[in-house]
Amino acid sequence: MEAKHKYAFYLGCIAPNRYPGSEAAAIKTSRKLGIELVPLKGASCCPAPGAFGSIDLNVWYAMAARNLVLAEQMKMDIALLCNGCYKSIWEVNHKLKHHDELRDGVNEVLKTIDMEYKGSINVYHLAELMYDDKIVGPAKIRDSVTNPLTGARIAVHYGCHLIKPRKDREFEKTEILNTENPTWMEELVAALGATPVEYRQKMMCCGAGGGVRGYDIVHALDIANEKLINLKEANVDALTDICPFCQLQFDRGQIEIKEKFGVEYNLPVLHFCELLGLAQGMSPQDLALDLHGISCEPFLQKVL
Amino acid sequence: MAKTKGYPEALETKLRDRYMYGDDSHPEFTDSVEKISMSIPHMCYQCGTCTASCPSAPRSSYRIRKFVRRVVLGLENEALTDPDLWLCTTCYSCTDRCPRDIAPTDVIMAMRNLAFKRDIIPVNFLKTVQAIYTTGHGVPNNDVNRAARVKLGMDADPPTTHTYKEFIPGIQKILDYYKLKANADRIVKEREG
Amino acid sequence: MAGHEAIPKREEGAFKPKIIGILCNWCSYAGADLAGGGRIQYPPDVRVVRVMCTGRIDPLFIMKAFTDGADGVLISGCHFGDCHYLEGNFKAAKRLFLVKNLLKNIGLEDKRLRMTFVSASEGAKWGKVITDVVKTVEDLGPSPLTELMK
Amino acid sequence: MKEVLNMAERKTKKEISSTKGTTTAVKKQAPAKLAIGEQPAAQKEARIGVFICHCGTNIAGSMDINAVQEYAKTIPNVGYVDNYKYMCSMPGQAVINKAIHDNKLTGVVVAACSPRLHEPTFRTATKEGGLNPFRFEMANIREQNSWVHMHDQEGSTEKAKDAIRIAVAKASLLEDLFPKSVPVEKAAMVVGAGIAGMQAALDLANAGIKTYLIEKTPTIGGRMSQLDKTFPTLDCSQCILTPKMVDVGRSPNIELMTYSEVESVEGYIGNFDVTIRKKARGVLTPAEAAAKGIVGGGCNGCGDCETACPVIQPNTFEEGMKPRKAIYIQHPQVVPLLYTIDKEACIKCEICVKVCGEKKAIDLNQEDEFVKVKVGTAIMAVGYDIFPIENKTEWGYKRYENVITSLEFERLICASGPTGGHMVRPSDGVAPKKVAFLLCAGSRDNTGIGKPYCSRFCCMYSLKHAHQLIEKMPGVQPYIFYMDIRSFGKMYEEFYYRIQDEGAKFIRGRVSNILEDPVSKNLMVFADDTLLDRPMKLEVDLVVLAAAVQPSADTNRTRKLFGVSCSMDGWLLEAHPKLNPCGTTTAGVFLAGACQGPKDIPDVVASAEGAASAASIPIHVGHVELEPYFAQCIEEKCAGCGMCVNLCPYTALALIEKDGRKVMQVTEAKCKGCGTCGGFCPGGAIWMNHFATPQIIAQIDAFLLGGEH
Repeated sequence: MEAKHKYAFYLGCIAPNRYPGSEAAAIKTSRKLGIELVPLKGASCCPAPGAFGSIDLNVWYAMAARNLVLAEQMKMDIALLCNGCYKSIWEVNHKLKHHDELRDGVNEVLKTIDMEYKGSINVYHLAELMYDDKIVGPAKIRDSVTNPLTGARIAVHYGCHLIKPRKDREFEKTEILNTENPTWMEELVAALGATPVEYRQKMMCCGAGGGVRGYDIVHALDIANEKLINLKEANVDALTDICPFCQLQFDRGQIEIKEKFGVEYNLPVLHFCELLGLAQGMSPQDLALDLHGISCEPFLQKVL
Repeated sequence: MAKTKGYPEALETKLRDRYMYGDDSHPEFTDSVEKISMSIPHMCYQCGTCTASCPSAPRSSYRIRKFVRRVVLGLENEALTDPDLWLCTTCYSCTDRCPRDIAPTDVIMAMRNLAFKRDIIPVNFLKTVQAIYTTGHGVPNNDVNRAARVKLGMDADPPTTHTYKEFIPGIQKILDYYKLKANADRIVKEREG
Repeated sequence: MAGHEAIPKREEGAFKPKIIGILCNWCSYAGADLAGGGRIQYPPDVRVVRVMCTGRIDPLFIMKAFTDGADGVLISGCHFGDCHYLEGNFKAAKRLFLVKNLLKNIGLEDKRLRMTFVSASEGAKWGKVITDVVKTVEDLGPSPLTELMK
Repeated sequence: MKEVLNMAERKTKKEISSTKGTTTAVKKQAPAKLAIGEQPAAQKEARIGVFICHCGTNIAGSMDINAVQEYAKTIPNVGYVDNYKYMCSMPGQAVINKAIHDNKLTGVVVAACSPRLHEPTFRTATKEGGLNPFRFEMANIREQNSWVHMHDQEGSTEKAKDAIRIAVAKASLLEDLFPKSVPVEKAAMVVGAGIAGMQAALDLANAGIKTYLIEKTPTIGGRMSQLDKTFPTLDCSQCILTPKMVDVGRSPNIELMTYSEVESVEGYIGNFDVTIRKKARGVLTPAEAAAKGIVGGGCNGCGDCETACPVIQPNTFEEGMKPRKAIYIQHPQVVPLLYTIDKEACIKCEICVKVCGEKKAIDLNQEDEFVKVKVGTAIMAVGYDIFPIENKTEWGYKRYENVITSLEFERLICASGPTGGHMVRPSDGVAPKKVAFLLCAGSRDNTGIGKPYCSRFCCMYSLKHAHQLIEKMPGVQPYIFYMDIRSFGKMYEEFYYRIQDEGAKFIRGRVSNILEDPVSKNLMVFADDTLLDRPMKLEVDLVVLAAAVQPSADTNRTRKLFGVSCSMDGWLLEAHPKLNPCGTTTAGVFLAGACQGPKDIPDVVASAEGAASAASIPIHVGHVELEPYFAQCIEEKCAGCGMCVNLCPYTALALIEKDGRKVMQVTEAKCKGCGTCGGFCPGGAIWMNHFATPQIIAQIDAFLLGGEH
């Protein structure tokens, strides 16, 4: 089918450079659902909100604005697949639209590279587009499923920066504004034929953000470990996320946790786009699941 | 400022003057934090909702409530030199729940910005800057990944600054505008020689 | 804190707008009193005439003020549905549309005439309204009519 | 003859106000004098006395009084100027009195605080000086000047000069007015029959005043009847309330209308015409039955119908924790003891009609009826509701079974409640061992979701709840999560001491969120013990939310009927927060109890008695003086177009035939003086007493054309 909706596809760093499967999945699955993702050429790191926000917010604004301008030049709204990128790209876009002073400051800098931020586009997370029945919606996803993930117990990690802080977020679907006990991702998981599973402290952070993973790895891992304990208790077959950085923390993190704390979980961690890919019949090879730190095999056996 | 007692060093530390003095407080610190954070920490009534929401608090001495308190009182040194400042994972749970509608997370970020102005910053943050300066990416591509991308039928490098390197000078211009790379290099050198 | 810090002084010889405020007794005049109780600071350029209800305001009053050389006119009453006399403010608002058109026709910026709704409990809002009205008129400069009258 | 004369006088005044007239005259730079020659005698030698008040340093502190005084002397028509430290003091008023006599003043201007505060004071002073009290005008140089321009001496001084000039211009044109005295209906109305309304009604009744008590639910008693015990005395709420309820039911002076609502209000102080909707309860009182010729019939509360009724509903009085039938009474002590049919729930099976038998008390087809009553004064006592605390999602109310509100706790611990007073938790009916109380749940919340204010009685009832647990169930551990304990009332701090001594644990920290254990349904409470400076994760069996309170659902509709304003958070607005807490801006309408803001029972009763006494004064005096701000028709200018007639919200205007043509006529008693007609009349034929067009035009001219140039 031909695409009804076109977006400039902002990749960020970790998806293309660590989990290319999720990038491939995002593009293929979206097309099946009537979304065309056009490459945003020359995009850079969003930049990492934790690192750059901590050093100098002005740099953060300017760097994110540059990525926004690239999309403005394409006259296309941005779609992305990472919570961290969402914080940078969406939030800076939002701030610059509402604070003239900030915008002028940023354009001052952009002038030096012949760019100007106009505030002419919007930014969306793929997950929110997937849930919005005006664009895709669970029903349409269910119809696109050729290989239902029947019997698989899947828990959701929402992450932080897509939905928090609630007070300055704006979503078509108000369900997404529920930051204490959201269930919209579970609806999407159910649409794939899998069984969504609740677990303690579902909304807790993965621990990687704010530069903590780099600053104090064991501290960051201890947070992830607490979540893994709760996930194990709920005995799930896989954890799904909508943020490659969270995915890195849980996937590669399990290896580091094994080294540092001597505990093992072997819990497969997949980006929702990867799950969607499987459900739409993509093979593990199409998704480069072999790049994952934790083998997805036991889970794959369940669902393939 | 705390008075020194002129004791031998060991005693001087043990019996250190722990009073808070009026001149420990710097109102301009409160102001600059409010300006950078675009939030209102001076409205804090110390209910502790933030700390109770914080994933870092139960596993460290990091207390966001105390940091906000330091902003209220303008205790600049105490706030900026405390290594806990860097333990916030920016999960925004505190911001979501604060009954006074303060954004404690953004308050922390503002304090980190001010700390950096005093060269107080963990090197890992600066390494990201250096990576982006050269590649445009905080987490750049590598050969294993390139191979995998090719296997997936994609280009070895994504259509970002990795493929379109002509955009990198622009990025460097922006970073240089704020002297970020220079400062990063200098500080990293000082720390690691 | 907002509203309580001192208002920056105008530099010598700067344009001092002449603005007249016609307030209803029950909501806006009470709100203005409340601003006083709360020591909300705002610019001193508005002179107040009190009427029982904005419904009392005859378009003639407004036109008279402008022909007398007012740089701005502020009409302030109760929020809709809160009028002490049920709907006087609503009727006043309807008249104001006509007056605004009239002003446009005689080549006077209709922004010089403003109607606001400030309740008896909105002292802080009153401070904001006045500050904003004064700023608007300052930006517009002296009323063109004052020249004509000379 | 005289009438004709001052009509002529008005005519000239009207001409004065014509733009041309003024602008030419203005060259003389004295708006008040501009009509020399054609001006009526009264105004010709207007001599106005100006009296400037220092109000201590409140005014004098921010402006140059002497400069203002010197300027005032130069204002046209000013015959005398003086200033005094406190103009409102007796010596201050004496100054005015003396000056009027010595200088043959025709009018008085006092530049001081707001007329809304001291106009009555100075009108009296003017009167004592021998002038008509309405020849007084006030210049507000405090609330709207010295207090709001504290750092701008020059600005405030200039503004004060203008304010006085404007006031003098009006004072010069003021004329004698005579308040209209109207009789006051010897009856009062109280809306809402909670403890506030009941107390107010009883006081009025005992003062010999016929009182209509209107209650929208089927029984009186309100929130207080839902409570188990009351702090700090711990007496049983029902035990102290029911006697009052019975008194209300018995009082010959109280006409009780339950299951009724105010439909419309017309008129003014002394003469309110109120229409009340008596909602069809589907059940006849003995009186109603008798009226229908049913001998010995009507509901006697036997309850046979309830037993027979097949429809089951949640009992709202029990916060839905107990079932009731479609035909019901809320609890055994209801007053009046009269069953009511829930129209939504009833399936019209008519079983109740059969079991009721000869009493013929049930009429399933009964319809709402409307009753008109006339009262002199009215009291609003419409009470409060609980804030929908599920909106604060972090505490999981309605998501977690064992998170309840304090009101639900009251019912659960109450011997007459759904569990017969056995404190058990909803999920499994087991008695809790550890209970967490969350204070400021939705109060002191600036997020826009909760309420910014303190709900004032949560601290104390939560202490009481802790006590009740400890007393009833030895071994239970209450944890009280607080930010501040506000125990400011009589014997309250002592009560706090007692509960702490009894073993309640106080944790100074606000609960950030609650998680439920999916299996045990126990609750993980997360908070920061700010005093210990450690985050805590406490597992409890039950959580009680001291939910914020908000104005009751019906408040906004009712207040608009009575023309009462509300503050930004919706609570009804008093005339003055300190000096007139029971009054409102509508003369003759008063506030009692929590509808004005959160109040505990002692405060509610005190305010109710205050309101009752305030409401009884006009009734006992027998008449009230209405400010004479009526509209009048200048007949020779009236074209009889009748535009004004429809504009008047009070139907005070009418067209009448006079000497062969139509002219408008005002019914003064109906006119409230808003001036909407005067603001509209195309012919300028309507004269608004005290706010006449020439007077207002003079004020405008005085500001813009008078003064220093």
